[in-house]
Amino acid sequence: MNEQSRPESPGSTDADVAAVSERDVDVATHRVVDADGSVVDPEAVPDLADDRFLDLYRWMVLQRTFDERATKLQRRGLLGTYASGQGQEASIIGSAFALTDDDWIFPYGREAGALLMHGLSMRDLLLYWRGVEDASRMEGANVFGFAISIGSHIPVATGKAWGQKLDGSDAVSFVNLGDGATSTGAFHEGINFAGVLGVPAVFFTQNNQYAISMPFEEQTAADTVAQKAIAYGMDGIRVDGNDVLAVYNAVATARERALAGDPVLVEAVTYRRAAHTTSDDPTRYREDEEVEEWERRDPVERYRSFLADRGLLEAVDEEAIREEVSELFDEAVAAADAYPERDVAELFRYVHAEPTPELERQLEEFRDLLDRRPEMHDHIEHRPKG
Amino acid sequence: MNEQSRPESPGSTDADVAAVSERDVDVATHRVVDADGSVVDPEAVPDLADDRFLDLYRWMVLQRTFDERATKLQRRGLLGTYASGQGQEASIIGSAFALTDDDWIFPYGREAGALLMHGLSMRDLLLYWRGVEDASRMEGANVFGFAISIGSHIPVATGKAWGQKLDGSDAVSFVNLGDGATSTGAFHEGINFAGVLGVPAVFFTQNNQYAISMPFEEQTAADTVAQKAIAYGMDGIRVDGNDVLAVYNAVATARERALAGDPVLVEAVTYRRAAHTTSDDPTRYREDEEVEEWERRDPVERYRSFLADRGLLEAVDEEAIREEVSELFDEAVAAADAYPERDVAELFRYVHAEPTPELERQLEEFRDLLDRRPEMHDHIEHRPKG
Amino acid sequence: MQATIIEAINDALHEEMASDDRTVVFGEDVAESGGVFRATEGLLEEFGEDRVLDTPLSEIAIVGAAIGLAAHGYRPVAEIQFSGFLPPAFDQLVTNASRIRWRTRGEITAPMTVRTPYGAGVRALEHHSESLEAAYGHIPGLKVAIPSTPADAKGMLTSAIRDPDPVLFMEPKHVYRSFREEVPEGEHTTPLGEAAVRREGRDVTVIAWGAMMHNTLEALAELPDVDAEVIDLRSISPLDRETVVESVRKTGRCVVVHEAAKSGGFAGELIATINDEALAYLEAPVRRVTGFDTPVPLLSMEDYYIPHPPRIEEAIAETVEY
Amino acid sequence: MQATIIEAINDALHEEMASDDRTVVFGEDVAESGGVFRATEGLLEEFGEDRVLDTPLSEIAIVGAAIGLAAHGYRPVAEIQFSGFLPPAFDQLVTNASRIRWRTRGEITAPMTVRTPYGAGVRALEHHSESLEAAYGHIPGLKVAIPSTPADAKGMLTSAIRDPDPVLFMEPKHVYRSFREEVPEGEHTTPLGEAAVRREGRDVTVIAWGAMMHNTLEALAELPDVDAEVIDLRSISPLDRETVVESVRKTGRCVVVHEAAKSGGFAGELIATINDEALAYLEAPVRRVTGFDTPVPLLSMEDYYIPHPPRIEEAIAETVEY
Ligand SMILES: Cc1ncc(C[n+]2csc(CCOP(=O)(O)OP(=O)(O)O)c2C)c(N)n1
Ligand SMILES: Cc1ncc(C[n+]2csc(CCOP(=O)(O)OP(=O)(O)O)c2C)c(N)n1
Ligand SMILES: [Mg+2]
Ligand SMILES: [Mg+2]
Repeated sequence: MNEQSRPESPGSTDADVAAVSERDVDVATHRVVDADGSVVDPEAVPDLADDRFLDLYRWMVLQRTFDERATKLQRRGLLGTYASGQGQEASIIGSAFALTDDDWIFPYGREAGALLMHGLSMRDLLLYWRGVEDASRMEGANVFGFAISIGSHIPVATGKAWGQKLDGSDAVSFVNLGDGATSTGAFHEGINFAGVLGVPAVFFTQNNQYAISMPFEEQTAADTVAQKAIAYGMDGIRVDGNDVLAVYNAVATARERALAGDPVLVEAVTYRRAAHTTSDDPTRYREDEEVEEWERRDPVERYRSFLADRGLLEAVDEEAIREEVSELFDEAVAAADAYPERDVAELFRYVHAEPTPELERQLEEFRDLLDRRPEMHDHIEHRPKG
Repeated sequence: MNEQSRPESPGSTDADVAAVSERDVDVATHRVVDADGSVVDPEAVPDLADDRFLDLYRWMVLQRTFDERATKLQRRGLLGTYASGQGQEASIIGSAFALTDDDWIFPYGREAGALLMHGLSMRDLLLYWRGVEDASRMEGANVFGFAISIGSHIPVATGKAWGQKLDGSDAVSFVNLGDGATSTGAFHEGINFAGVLGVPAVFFTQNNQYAISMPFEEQTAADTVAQKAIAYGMDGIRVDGNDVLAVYNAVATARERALAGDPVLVEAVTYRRAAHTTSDDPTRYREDEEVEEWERRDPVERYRSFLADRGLLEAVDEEAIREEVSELFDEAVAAADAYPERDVAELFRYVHAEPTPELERQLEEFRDLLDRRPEMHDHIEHRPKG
Repeated sequence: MQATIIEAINDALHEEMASDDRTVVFGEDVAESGGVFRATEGLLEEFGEDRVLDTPLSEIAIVGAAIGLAAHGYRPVAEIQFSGFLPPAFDQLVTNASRIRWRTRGEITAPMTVRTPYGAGVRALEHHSESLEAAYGHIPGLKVAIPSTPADAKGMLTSAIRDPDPVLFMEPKHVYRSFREEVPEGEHTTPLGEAAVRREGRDVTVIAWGAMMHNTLEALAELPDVDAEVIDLRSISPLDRETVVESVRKTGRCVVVHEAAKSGGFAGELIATINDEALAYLEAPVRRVTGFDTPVPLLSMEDYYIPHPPRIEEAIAETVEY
Repeated sequence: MQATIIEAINDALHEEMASDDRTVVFGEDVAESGGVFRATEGLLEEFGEDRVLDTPLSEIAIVGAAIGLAAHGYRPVAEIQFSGFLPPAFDQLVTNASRIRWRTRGEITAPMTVRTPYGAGVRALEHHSESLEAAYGHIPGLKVAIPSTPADAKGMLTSAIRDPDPVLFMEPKHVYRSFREEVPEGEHTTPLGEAAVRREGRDVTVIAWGAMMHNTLEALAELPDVDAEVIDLRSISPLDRETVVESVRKTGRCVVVHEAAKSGGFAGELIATINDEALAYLEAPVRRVTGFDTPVPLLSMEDYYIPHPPRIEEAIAETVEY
């Protein structure tokens, strides 16, 4: 029976076996304001008060200015590695603008402005990038610690959203992630489970076209991130991530659906104009022309055009905003500088609710060593404070 | 600036933000022979010689008989836990029939007939379920060891297919997996990477409606497995998994595309009629009616109708096939029983290519103990052979 | 009441779900079918589908979601069906569960429990028999608890669920049903991080945990002349060094028994602890009786791998006579 | 030639790719950009995109595909960008890589290498500084190698790539560029599983690996009167017990230095080995100088965590004087 078992040549068929593929889906990209600054669809302009339109602008400028200043600070050795959101301001700000303070944000690094909008202090943001654990308390803001391990926060956010659902709360879990994160197992398992549970979660992918040096085209054979929602029986929304009003619409829509029990995967198509982080040299893997191309699609400029169209630009005192942000930044640096020196006990205190005898012993011995051997301090590059 | 930052009420929008979702895709189910046994589409009947049509039938009967006999053997304590493919014969056999001996099969448990067709001996298959490592050599067949850790084989198969591509070989890696496996991170990462690499891999999901007690509807919010292909920019083929000719067509098609550099995700829609394994009691979680409903869709019966239609049924000596298989099974049991007793050295010999001194020491000490303390054998329930 | 380990676990889950409605139980096959070992039997019926859930086949999501749910104020008790399927979720343990309190300086915490049956001896398939407690016990911030008796199974699981931090609760499935003993009814907690002296003695200290506790007691039954002190470690992390050290200082001899592979196994940490604080008291090398440095064999040779009583007996006898 | 560790690694990769065209290098950012630490610089240009590939952000797939590719006859050298991102792939190591030979009785094997930079001290973000060698070293069937010098980095990496079994190659990134030394040109192999005695001595044995090797030598520079024997362990698995035991039998004293957390760290296995075979020779407890039982702090407090020379010095001095 094992012999003569099957056709000698490989199976072949003339049958017309239908397949489903991305060619069958039309993934539209939501847009309100065109790249040239003109409104594509007046109906789609969100119904916001003029002040709010102006706030949006201020936040975008703040994001940009913060990134610039932080990058400079890093170059002067006054900050650790820094990850800029340059080019992604519309995605970062437009999304956060559609949330409420009660929502929980799961950040992964580039969303300074979103976190500040959510209530985090600028000082704490700087402290984070100075490597001070205290900052991850995210004091005063419903923000989880940064997910430095890419994708690892996604299932955690699903759990958080599950809690929100069990509570009957009207808040969502809002997850920031990059295009690279979409290739992780954690993404898949976390989002699939969210879909099954029907929890109020919005998975917001900033597709900035790169994961360090890996272009999106090689990250996956899929054309878009949004279409991945189909794998989870979810809605996928694709939005022009350089169009702040479109991002706002997309996230507002997603948030509402999520609250109704339908989590959503949003893809904001944008571009990381800066280096991956301050330790990266993007000239190794991408062409200047590409960067310039995207500079022409600048989200801040585009939104200025909208404001101009709307007759709101005269209300903007650009100079004043930048000055205000710069002052805030200076104050934040000063506050970070003034942050109390961290005590070594902190390393041991937060491992468990109660330190174990072993942890207490380790601390005691180490304190003793620090006392007895002042030369230890030669090895401790002194940055235990902000 | 942190004050008065965003709208007091959550973002809301009247914009019509388009979403993409499973509602946009029409996932057709390929079918050749209807549930009542009539040919749906004569064009789609594979162009096989009559003998091959009969072979197909024999293999299905073999799969069923093997499962029955193995389950009985297990009940008599002569096999370990056993996982039957009952109800899935069309999926298991139809898929394997479309492969060549040069293709590599990555099995996960239920596909006895496929492995026998691929060249594995029945004795070895029994030895495997008796917990004899030797069986995982899969002697004489291009078969990887069973992936007992669900989903864990998928990225490995991607690597194997990558090798096949680098070699320019005309063989594929054919991966058997269940619907439950589609929720694993390994599935996602392995298939996404396969899509990026463009390797000759076919990911064949037997959606038998359950992962132990978990019905497919709760495994994912997606309606089908096939649509998950869209997430990877791949083709997804959905096929009636109880229609052996349709499965053959689907896999033949997928195999061809895979060889051309487009890996495919296939979903065979079928049903696990037996318990999950011999240790499971399915009455705890599913209704008899459902099982009966699927009995009426029996793949073997359906194929018999096709053969009858085709005038081939008279050539089938049902009795003779069953007897032949039973004889083969008896011989296999006898061969397994006669399998040489395993030596304890085997535990140590295959950890690395060369045993380390530590492993040699452990073996020596243990041998010594076995010699000196015959009562050790009271603790060794003697099954070191087949 | 008289209960087996599995019954005691089931009882603890019932008690905790009844006493604290923040307790949520989930995992593969835990709801409808009551768990492949029936640990969660009856919970769905009693507490409803909001609090008892079957999950997709997604270990990353199970552990990850437990972290988020715990951070939100619930008391998740997640089941990983067999400890061999915990490795896919290793990252969630290392990267999030164990350090969320630390990362956020106590602002966000993860009071969660991950239950998982572990160990060999049940004639299961590949990957169903492993013991990787040493790897998990090395993750700072993650507690790893292993009961060996029904009363402890109930008490320690209750404590794990109430613990303000993540606890990996490894259940010796080989002895799930092998014996019954008296288990306190109603609320019953057993502090985590404390070893139990199962038997006092002066000749030698024998340390074991999980199913090996029973193999050890069996071995000692063959050595009536040996006055052994038997420590059931119960907690891999935090480690109760004091009980270990005190005992070895008294007996001067020690044998450690575990079923995990020898090299890099947890016996190493125990021996290091003894070396630190009781070296001068040692009258013989500490002996290890462990699994081999091999994978756990499939069922036909599984019994070769497990440290059965005669192996333990020999090691104890040799240590005493050293 | 004179080379740093990172240059030596790069050189080994160039050599092996040139000498065996089955060698394939892949991982995140290894091709176009040459690796975040530049370990793979120039490979794409020299060997082309079939053999040098950037992968998606998928650690499971990177390690999993390496297994399949190796099983097919290639010699994959996969990079995990930082060892803190290896835990997502832990399951592939435990479940497949380490036991594919064993499972199939030698029929299918996985001659693959997973390279990953590990350890603290480079002021990186969270999860970029961990040392989990003890967890990986406990997996039967997986070799774990850690070089500490440029010559060894080249020799051991070459051996790892040629090894018929899977090797986890952990690179001490803190000393990637801290010094140059003579590295043999062309083919150069260093056997895996053998420790190196860096310095002979009679007073005390000091065992370290990776970056801690250098902290140890610095510490000893402050102790001119101590005649220390210094062992660079180089291999966590297999463990060269002989070299360790022989040395401790000679010196009677020992200090183990590693930067991973203390509890459950690999020092335990070394102390257990010494206990097994050199207990009677010990004149003092073996001291451990290790990271604390905490996560590795972010950059502002990272230096508190690392076992810096004064801590090592103290331990050595105390052990010698004990
Ligand atoms: C699990 C994991 N693997 C690798 C890395 C190293 N790494 C840091 S950021 C990054 C790329 C992330 O890309 P993406 O998700 O697109 O976010 P982006 O940086 O583009 O905003 C990589 C590979 C990591 N942090 N985590
Ligand atoms: C990673 C992993 N998790 C859990 C299990 C336990 N388990 C064994 S089979 C199974 C269900 C598998 O379902 P599916 O993939 O649909 O295959 P089927 O058994 O239905 O053929 C589960 C949960 C496992 N083997 N591996
Ligand atoms: Mg990106
Ligand atoms: Mg199934």
